[in-house]
Amino acid sequence: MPGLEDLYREIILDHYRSPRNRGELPTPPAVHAQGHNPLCGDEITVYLQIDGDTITDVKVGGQGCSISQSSASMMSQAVKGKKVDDVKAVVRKFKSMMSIDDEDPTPIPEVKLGDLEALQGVVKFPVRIKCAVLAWNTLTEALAEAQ
Amino acid sequence: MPGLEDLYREIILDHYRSPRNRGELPTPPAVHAQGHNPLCGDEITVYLQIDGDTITDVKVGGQGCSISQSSASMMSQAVKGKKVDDVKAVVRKFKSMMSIDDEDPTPIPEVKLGDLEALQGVVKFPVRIKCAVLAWNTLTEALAEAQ
Amino acid sequence: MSAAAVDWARVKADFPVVNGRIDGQPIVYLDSANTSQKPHAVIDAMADFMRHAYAPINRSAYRLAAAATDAYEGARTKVQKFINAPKAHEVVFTKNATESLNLVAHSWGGANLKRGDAVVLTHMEHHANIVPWQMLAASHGIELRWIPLTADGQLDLTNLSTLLDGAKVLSFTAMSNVLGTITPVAALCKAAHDAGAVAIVDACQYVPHNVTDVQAWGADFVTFSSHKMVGPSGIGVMWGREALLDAMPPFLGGGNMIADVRLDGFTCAELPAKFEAGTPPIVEAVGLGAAVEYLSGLGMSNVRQHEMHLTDYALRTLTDRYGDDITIHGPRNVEVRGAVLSFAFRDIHPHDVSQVLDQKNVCVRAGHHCAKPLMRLLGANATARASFYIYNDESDADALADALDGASDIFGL
Amino acid sequence: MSAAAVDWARVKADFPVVNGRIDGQPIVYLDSANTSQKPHAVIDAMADFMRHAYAPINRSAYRLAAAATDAYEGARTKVQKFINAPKAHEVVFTKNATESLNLVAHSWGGANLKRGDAVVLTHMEHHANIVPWQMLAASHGIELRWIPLTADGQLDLTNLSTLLDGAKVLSFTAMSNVLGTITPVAALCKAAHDAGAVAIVDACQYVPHNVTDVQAWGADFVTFSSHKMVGPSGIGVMWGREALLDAMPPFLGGGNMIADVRLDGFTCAELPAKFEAGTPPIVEAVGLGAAVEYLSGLGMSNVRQHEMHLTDYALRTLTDRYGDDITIHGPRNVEVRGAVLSFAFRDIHPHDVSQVLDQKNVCVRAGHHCAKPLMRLLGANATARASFYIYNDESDADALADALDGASDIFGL
Ligand SMILES: Cc1ncc(COP(=O)(O)O)c(C=O)c1O
Ligand SMILES: Cc1ncc(COP(=O)(O)O)c(C=O)c1O
Repeated sequence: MPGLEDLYREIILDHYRSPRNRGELPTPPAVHAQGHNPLCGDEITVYLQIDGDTITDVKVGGQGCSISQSSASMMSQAVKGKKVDDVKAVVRKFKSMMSIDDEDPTPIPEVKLGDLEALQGVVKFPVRIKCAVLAWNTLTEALAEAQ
Repeated sequence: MPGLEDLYREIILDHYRSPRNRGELPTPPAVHAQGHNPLCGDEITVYLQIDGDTITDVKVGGQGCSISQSSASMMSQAVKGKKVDDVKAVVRKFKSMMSIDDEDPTPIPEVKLGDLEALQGVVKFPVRIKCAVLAWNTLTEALAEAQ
Repeated sequence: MSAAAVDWARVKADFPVVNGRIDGQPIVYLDSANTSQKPHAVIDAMADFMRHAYAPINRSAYRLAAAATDAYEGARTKVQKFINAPKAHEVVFTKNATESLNLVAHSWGGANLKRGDAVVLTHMEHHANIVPWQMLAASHGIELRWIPLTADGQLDLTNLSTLLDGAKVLSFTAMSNVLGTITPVAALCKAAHDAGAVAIVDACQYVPHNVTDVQAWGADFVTFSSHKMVGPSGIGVMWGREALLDAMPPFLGGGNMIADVRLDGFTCAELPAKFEAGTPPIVEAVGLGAAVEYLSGLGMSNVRQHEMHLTDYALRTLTDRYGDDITIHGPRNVEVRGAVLSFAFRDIHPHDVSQVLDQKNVCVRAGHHCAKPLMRLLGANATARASFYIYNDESDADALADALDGASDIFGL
Repeated sequence: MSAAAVDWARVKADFPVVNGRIDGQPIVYLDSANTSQKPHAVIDAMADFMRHAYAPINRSAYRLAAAATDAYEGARTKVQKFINAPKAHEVVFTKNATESLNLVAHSWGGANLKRGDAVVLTHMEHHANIVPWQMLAASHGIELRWIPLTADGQLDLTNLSTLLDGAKVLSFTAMSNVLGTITPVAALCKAAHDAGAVAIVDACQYVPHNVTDVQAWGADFVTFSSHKMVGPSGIGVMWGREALLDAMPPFLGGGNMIADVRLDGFTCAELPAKFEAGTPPIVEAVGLGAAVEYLSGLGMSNVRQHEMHLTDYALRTLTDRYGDDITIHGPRNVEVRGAVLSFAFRDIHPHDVSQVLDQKNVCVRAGHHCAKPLMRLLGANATARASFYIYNDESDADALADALDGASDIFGL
């Protein structure tokens, strides 16, 4: 079994202890979506303020384990101020790093994940993949909400 | 395994080939009850004409295997013209021969079973006990009907 | 690979019960339409799982539990591939085919049928595909219509379009457990859809014996049981099209099938959890997975060929030997029948026939086979039924024919 | 015989998984409230049955089938004796406790409850004893009332008579799967009856760990699962009083549960067949029978003593070592609690706690334990839960305490 240091990288623990973009946004004008991890009871709410084709603000609510919370925190940083299409590319790239296939036949976009790469170690702990991906699935639902 | 000759005694086959008291009785004045053996699909209907405390007539309908049919035929002979109380004693005695317990704490009555003793071999074939007892349970239900 | 390339003697050797003895005589197991025997591969898979890997699934996060979850979900994927279902999460594990059919009738039917709606069944259905609809008829006031049979025990489709006119459901068996009749499943599904009805296939007697392709059938729901396909008891399958399953209310309520529960109500989990309330048959899923692998290893078209050959051999052997003394129900053409032979022998009651056969350890079922409406049509309240499977061979058909002789001696007919 | 007379090391030796290793380290299995491990006696009983005696039950008449039927019905009698039920045919085999509770809610509740009728539950119920009633609330318009909890996680019975006033059902757990709380079952059954309500006991966490006497309880229905009592998955039990069961409509429709089926309707079989539609969990019943024999061999009062001792030891070990850094939910008094310890550890999320423990092969569940309403009361959306059973000993509690230390290192708290 891989060591826990693969999972609990310092940057992950940092986002867990000091989560970025916590809170809510008024809906409307913002959209939001809620996600559950039935396995461990984690709950995440993602709020998006979308203006034109840009996510101008993002907030994250809910509670959960270090992996789901830090992933949500990093996700919020990665999408804030980004174009919706670019965000969708990040989602695909992140999920492919988590070794989750999607049904899109086009190649996985070549985007930089930055800090998010710290979550790569999660792949060695398959049960935690769901934790890492929860915020991202909820983000995808919130984007669908906006359409 | 015991041989089939223990099961298929000549007298049983005789009752099977020439069943006694086949038919129906008009209800009312007669009472009747129907029994199923869910295992093999056997069906038996017992009609009783009871006058005062005596079973003055009995008829048997339905279809089934040699054991259920011959048992019904012998049963009809054993109860016709008998007092209801005496018939109840025969039922208890017959069921005890079939090694079926009842909840009555009084001792099993000492009554002669006559031809019915030919069915004793059925006990060695536990699956067939239900066949042998079907007519008797149906008789008991018909008696209950009459009360 | 063709059926001839399969070493059927080795297959038989894999099944301990059919190699067993009672009173020193070999067992001739001819009751597989009732329930099938299990190969060592299935028995060992279950025992090994309980010895080395047993753990809760879908609930705990430690490695032992994660591996058990993978084993359970792996079984689902194996079943999906085996029946060529589009998606694994369309495959729902139930306790048996009966629960599967009740689930469909109760959840889909309860939500979509209303007073006066018609459900079309056939005269050759098993009680499992009759009683749930009768319960719905009583609670929802739906009307039941019945496809009749031809003289040789096939579906009489002459008036199919009239029967389907305005119907909401066509639910029918892919193969009769009494007559052996294989029904034209794809054509019936198409007819149902043309009439705007949903097509439900009771494939309990089909999946164990044939290549199954739910997409080629064009079915909406397909149900079957593990225990008839060399898998364990205690687990069944309900496959349904995702869109239908998504729109259906749940069936049983409890753990695993929820996304959230509050004092004032609950929300449902995604597929397949939505329909799998409570702790599922974990060990049994592992066993079913092993069963599916075992059957896939033989090749289902080889299984079918083997059984066609055996059916033909048994039909010939029995009629050659007993002529008019034996009446075998169902179609003579093995292209449209499986290896199930229900028969009447002279005037001897089936229960007595089975007794005489049991004396020679020939195991057949005598009774109504959970198809009483069909039995009434056949004019019998019981038949004897011999059914063959992958571990049977011509010698079993011969043993059956030989043992039948004993019945004449006793009943002197 | 007392608990001291049982050789608990030998008991542990009977359970292969708890003697197994992952990555060379021993497995510390502390998730038995989720599902229990199986002893060789159960695994072998199932495998042997499939190897030598597998056959259909209740349907065929040959000896192999008759013996299988006896094995299946023998398991029923063993269960009857184990819970001191008056009659064997009051014991119904289901697929799990969840189906048992759905059966009672749907069949008894569906037939006897009408709009406005009240059903009383408690705040510590498992989803299996909540969702079926919520489904009935939606379909029948019944009202749900809830018995609240005291600060230490026991039932707060102060307003019981008000809650029961006019209620038709009291359905409650005999032991909480989160708090370990053992409820006063007999007193609650009496209170229910005094109020004219039916008493339903979810004994899923009780039967595996205590002497169960349904008659001493005075219960009307009692439900539990085999897989939590060293038996196989795929089978559960619903016991009910004969008069109630006789008067109830059936639940699932199909084979075995009918006396007759005609095109225009069906009639039900007698108990217990009436509630056992389709091919039942045959092999699983044999396994459950072996499980009941295994537990009876230990003596359930010895099991209870062993677990009280272990619970006390674990509570002391954890609080002595971690003081305020650990919050263990539920009553401190082991007279009213079973061997289930749900806890919060420092500020570390339970999922992370379980991850750290898993690193040392200590298997605990982290999550909502299928009791979300209770979790909301506890103010947590998850807890870690360690649960002990007959194959655990003090060293397992020590291993848990030791492994928890690792969490501090990582999260630096
Ligand atoms: C208290 C309680 N009730 C009911 C259940 C449901 O049991 P099962 O999942 O075996 O149906 C459980 C176990 O999960 C439980 O702990
Ligand atoms: C055609 C058919 N449908 C349904 C069933 C019901 O299957 P099970 O008893 O496994 O629920 C059977 C088997 O008994 C069957 O032969």
